[in-house]
Amino acid sequence: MSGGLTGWLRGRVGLIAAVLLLVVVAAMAVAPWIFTPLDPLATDTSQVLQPPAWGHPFGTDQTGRDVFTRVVYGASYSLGVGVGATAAALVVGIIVGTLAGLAPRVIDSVAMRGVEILLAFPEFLIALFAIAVLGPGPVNVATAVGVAAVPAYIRVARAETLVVRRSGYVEAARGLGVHPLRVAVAHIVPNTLRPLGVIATIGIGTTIVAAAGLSFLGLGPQDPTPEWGLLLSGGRNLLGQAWWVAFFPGVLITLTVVSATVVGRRLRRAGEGRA
Amino acid sequence: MVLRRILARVAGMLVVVWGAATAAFLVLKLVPGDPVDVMLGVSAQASPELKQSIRAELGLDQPLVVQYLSYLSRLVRGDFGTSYQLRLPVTEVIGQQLGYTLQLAAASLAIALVIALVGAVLVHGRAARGVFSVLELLAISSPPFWIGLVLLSVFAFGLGWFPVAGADGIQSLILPALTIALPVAGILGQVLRTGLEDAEEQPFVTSARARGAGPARLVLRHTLRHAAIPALTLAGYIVGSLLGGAVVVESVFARPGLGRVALSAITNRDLPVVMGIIVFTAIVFVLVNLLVDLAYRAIDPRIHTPTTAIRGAR
Amino acid sequence: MIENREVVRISGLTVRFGQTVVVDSVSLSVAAGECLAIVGESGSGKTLTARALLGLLPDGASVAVDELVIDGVDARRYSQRDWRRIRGARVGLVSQDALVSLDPLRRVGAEVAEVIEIHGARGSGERMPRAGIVDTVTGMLARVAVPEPAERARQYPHELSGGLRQRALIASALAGEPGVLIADEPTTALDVTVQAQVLDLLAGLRRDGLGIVVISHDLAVVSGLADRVAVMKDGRIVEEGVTDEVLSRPQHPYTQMLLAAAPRLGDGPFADRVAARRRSPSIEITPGGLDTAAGGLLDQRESTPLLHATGLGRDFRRPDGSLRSAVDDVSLVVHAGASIGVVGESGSGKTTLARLLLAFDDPNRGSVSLDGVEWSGVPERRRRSRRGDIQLISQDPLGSFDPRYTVARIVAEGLRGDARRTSPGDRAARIRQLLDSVGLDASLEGRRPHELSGGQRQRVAIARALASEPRILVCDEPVSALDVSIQATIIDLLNALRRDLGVALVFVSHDLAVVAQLCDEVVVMKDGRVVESGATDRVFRHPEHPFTRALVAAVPRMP
Amino acid sequence: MFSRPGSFRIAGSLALVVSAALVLAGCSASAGTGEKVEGGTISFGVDVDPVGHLDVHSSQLDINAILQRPVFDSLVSQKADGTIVPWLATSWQVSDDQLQYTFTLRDDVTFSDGEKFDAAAVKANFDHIVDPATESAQASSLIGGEYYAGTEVIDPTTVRVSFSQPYAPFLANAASVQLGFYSPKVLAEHASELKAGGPGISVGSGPFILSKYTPGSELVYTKNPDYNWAPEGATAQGPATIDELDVKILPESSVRTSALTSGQVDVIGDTAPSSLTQVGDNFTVTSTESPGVPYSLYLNVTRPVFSDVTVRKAFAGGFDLDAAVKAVFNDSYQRAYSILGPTTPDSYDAALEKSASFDADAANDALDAAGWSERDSDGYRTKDGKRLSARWISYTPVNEDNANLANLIQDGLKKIGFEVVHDQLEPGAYLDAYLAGDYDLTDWGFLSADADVLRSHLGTGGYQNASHLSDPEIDATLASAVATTDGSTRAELYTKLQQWNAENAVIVPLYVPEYILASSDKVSGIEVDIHGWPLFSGASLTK
Repeated sequence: MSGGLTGWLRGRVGLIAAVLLLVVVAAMAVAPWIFTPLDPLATDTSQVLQPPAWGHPFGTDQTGRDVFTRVVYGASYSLGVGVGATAAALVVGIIVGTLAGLAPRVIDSVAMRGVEILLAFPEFLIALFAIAVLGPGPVNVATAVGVAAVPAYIRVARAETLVVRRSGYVEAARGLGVHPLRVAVAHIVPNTLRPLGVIATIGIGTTIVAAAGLSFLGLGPQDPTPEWGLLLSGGRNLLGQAWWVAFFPGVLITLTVVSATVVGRRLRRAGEGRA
Repeated sequence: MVLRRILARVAGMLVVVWGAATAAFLVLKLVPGDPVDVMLGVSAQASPELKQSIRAELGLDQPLVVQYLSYLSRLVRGDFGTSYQLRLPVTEVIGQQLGYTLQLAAASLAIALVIALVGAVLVHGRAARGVFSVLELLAISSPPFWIGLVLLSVFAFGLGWFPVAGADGIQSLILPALTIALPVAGILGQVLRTGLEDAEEQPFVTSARARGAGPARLVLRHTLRHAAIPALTLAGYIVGSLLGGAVVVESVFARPGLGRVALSAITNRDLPVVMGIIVFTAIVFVLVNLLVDLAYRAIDPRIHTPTTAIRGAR
Repeated sequence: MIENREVVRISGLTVRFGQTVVVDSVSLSVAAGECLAIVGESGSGKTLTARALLGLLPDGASVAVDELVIDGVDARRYSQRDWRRIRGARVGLVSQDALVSLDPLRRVGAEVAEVIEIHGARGSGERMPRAGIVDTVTGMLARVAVPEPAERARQYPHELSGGLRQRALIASALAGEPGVLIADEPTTALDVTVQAQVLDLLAGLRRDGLGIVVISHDLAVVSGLADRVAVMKDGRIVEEGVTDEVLSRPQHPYTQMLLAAAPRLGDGPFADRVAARRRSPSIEITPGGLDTAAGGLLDQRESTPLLHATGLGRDFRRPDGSLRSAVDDVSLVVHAGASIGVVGESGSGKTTLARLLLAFDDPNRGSVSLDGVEWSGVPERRRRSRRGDIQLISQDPLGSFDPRYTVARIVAEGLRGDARRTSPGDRAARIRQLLDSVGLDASLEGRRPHELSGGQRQRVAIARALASEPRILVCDEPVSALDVSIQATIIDLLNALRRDLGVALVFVSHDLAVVAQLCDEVVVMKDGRVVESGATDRVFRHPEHPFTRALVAAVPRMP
Repeated sequence: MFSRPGSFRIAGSLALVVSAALVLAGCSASAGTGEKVEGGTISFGVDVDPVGHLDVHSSQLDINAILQRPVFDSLVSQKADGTIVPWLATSWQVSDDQLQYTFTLRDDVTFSDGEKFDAAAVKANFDHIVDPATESAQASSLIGGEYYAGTEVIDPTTVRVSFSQPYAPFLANAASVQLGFYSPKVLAEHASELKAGGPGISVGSGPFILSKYTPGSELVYTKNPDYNWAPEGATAQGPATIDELDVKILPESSVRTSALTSGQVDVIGDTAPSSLTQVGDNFTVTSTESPGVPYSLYLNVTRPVFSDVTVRKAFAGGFDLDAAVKAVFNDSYQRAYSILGPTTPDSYDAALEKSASFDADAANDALDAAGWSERDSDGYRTKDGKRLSARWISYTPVNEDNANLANLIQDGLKKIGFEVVHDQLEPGAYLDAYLAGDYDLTDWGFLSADADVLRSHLGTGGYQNASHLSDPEIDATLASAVATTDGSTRAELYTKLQQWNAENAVIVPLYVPEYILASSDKVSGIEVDIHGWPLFSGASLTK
């Protein structure tokens, strides 16, 4: 069922490319100066809207800033939001989900009703509503996309907890007289973590897209912050005369998300193979 | 028994809507800033007395509990309040714009289904499937606004095949619908294909093949129905994508619709509209879930409530 | 046999996956009205051989064949399109589990009708009018003895009982009036009584002139049906001949081993059978020694029973809200060192009873005491320290292992008390000792569960159970997922444990033969109640309850 | 009203203050070569939907003024040469003390709902403007703010408006759409729905009738077939030529431009300078420099950083504004030298042009001299260990062009060691900071057809006095300017003010926004007013 390009993408080469790209993006986020000697905020009125060339591989924008440099520096923001919000959502999700999964049925069903209500809303709308409450801004965008992701993690954490809790090995441990707390620590949590980790890996991509979407709509950081969604939004009115301003940030977002997805799916398959 | 189940179901739906309405109320009470200031558009000339009278008129000077109860009682009567920004009843605001978004959502869904089905059912051969699944991955991973901009600049700005904006007829619907449809089609296609592939592994397919069934019959009479079950679980996600996508796409393509209303309500802190949209979304969700459940039942005769142990076991 | 026309003739069939040969130069033939059984353990290539007769080999398989004649047509150079013309019309397939082999989302009638829709009436290729199809389907279901066929046709597979489902599946395979029927483990998923009925049905079809190829892992099952038997191992037919000949005078060592390993009900003294088992000459088991006079298990001895269940009842709520008693008024006494079999068909409450005994579940009525101390209905924390005394061996050992754990860690979890608190070195030694005692090599310590074979997994599960030095092992179908030869070794192991360690066994199984081999006493359950109990020999030789009688009668016997 | 050119004109802002929309008739925008056609539909793409702000009496949105002009008529109209001509008023008299204006009205005017236009209608409308419940900022200041004393009906065709102090801009302001007239029936029956607007509510006596409104999407106007009361001397008398005017809301500038070039719309407003290159030869582009205060930075003189005039001047000359404006606007907008736009009537001081230029050395020297001579590790200047830093507040959304300009200014000043921290705040947060004076500079442009706009920007306590300037001499000059109707006297007084600012660098003008209207060759006869806003009553399609 997998052949040709998929085989390539699903196979080793694709995986290595994806990991490599993530590593590069992570490096951009941590140490952008390795990639470019320029200042992402430095303007140059003599270099306005220059097409991609040697000195400016991604061209320049309306104030003569180097798009490549801005994309590189943007990685720290986008990846920061992606990883930070996902991690926070994951932690909250695991705690609430696991507790709900282990709690008596009454508490569980009350908690799940609440989560169900939250799940009634598309993640992007929750993020939007969170912005409505918090107001726009870079930190608030991270919070908003994090909040939006939480219900899904709770649900998965709970479902996984229930699966593991009803699994043969938890029953076996119980049958051996292992203390419930030890069962939770030794079996339940570790075994729910793996699927959650996989989902979170893919979730980083989703979060990056959601945060970029909010920025795109003008609800995130403001210019001159080099955030990818904002860079894209800044280029939308220049599509006719300077396609590169919007094009490269868009490509970077897509590639990053594709990579996260490829890696996540790979992890999932690895997990399935073992179970 | 059946009646009791239906009643329980309806009650469950109402609980979700009520919960969403309550959450919306509470959360939006946390919004910083005086709603009256927001409402007046920070006009400097509004005297404190005027603000006070507006506050009284809106019942904002009442205790929270009273406000909540009157909010609920108005909701029950279908009164969602009046938009600060548009100065219209929220129901009217939503009603006016609903059509556009429904059109967009329906078109998106149709396009997504067609692409996904074509991709899952008709695309055969390793190479073709490979290309298709890479495209799906790209579609899933690309931010919708990026897809929209690319489509816009290629097909509207560049080739001039479609209008660049607005909501005039079917022509102006295609690009926005496609923008929302592509990621949805990506996910749906993957799930359908995986579902088909899983179903193909099932023993009943061997039985059917042993009866001499050809590929078309296998898909149409057997595996597609099985693949539809996991695809149905995506319904919530898809509806979410349609609504969330509408926010972005209506902005990119300058289309009217609920997404635009939601965005402008949020940027302008138009709280009654925000609350209205929250409650509306909850209702949509509840209805979609109901439809999905009915669809499950229609597709899968095995569905029944699982046996539950009565007290004594834990 | 009515006629001698050959309906299947195949020679030199070789199937490869890449470089691996999975079916090696297989030749066989079946005449109309004849039944050929292909018998072998998993991986022997028997199923692939059967599928080759339908052109239904999986992707990636390459086939070479010298001769391939199906119901009179030469199918050697057949494309998939050609195959589709004869599948259903000239050759039909019945597979193992009708619950999944019939499309669960379609009505039974639609499944039977499919063949007619594809091939027309009687495989003629003529389109049949709708009403005609309905009639034909009803007639077909009636032919395989489905009661109320018209109503059944409108039901979904899950709404039918296992036996009816299997009949419907057979009907769907026969609707195109093929000359050959391939039956791949047609009764494996069924209870014995139902199995017997289905075997009867197949025998009837054979008498009507159908050529049948039946695939099975179980010699006993096919012994009554097949005219000839072909024994397969590693892709080759190692022995083929008239059924009686093969069973009574097996030539090939593998066939001999299979025959020896297969548990049998009521043939020869227990010890003789065991001694005949060549694979485990070192194990000796002394049967009896316990007074198990007819009348029962209940409090025959003075000493405090190890496990004592009285008047157990456990209810579940049906979807419509009504109550169903999965276990009702069951009493059971297990003395130290005893071995008690619990037999019954699916849904009889065996597993629920096992869970109640293990206190994984609390009864709605009645109580269980362990070693004279209350065991059911007490808070879990009071049970925890005593749990090591009673351990479960389940049908699915893989599911009972944390997938992240190594074998050593899995076994270590079973250690309790002092054994747990010793030095890492001592603990490692103890684990090795435990592995050794279940016949596992110490080199497996570092493996993870999915890297083990089925037999190895069950041994690890037993080692873990032994780690807590239990006094009772509750075994829930511990061998039913295993091949016969492996099955035999596990049974030997359990026997040895009981003998050497004095561990009592409660052995839950649907397989009377296995129980007969292992248990001194037996309890027969039906619909949650005990219908008969007593010494194994007595119950199986002279069953008193009609149900027990039916059960024993249905067990397939080799001639 | 604040005005920020580019893709966004401001929605929801904090303005009151005087502003006059003089209608400068006769600026012909389009001259198609083809033959005129009777009837047909012209579609007009605009950037903002005035949703919720459709009431001419309370709205502060430029876009609403543009979109309601076809529906609402005013007492008078102002011609290009500044003279006021009769419209709904046939004649008027001003009392000697300049406190009373008496208008004689036409008696053949009806509103599109059939109501008659008379003195009572004028009073009802003016009363509505000053009614606190109307929450009017713009119109109530145009009518004179606290100077306005009241309106009385003398007889059905005579009405008198009174003031407590002389208020020179009134006659010109009376020409604005904000002082236009609703049908009295609407004011009586639908007062609470005016802001929502729409057919049957936004009812005036103009050449067009609002017949359909879809918020966020479009406004459709059909011609008023009975219209026969155009302003005196207007080229188009009688009913409009076209049957329908179809306004499309297209927020993105690139989308508007493409909609025009692809033929989806015939005319677009507020065209982005950056997209002009995409508009080909087959289109007519009319740019009109906006009168009023150019887009400027307001330096808060009460704050330590900018209390020193040397620092202010170093700031103003410390970045290359010419290059920045050129980079961002591609020569479409001109750099501003004065605090009044060149097209503001009776006021602009052209002598200031080219007077200021970028001189980094001079700015550096001046800052050294002012004591900001040390540098910190980031390269910024310090004095007594304190960094030379200014907080710039803007309210969101900031349009892209202005954001780019801000980046260039920030980056330019960084090079002379002057840190500018740009905080972009939500309107609410902005208002808090603004009212608290917690900022060193802020920015806006202010569209106004009367130089009296400076009163609020420079006068003590003025609402737009973001610089917190308080100078008795300035206040006195502003007061005499508002009290005189003599053009040359006013020009003299306003020149003095412009020169004073050039010396003191309290307001740093950046560029003169323009309203850019682009239309296809299919249409002709679109006139523009003093703001560059289109008037469609004489427009027609050509073959």
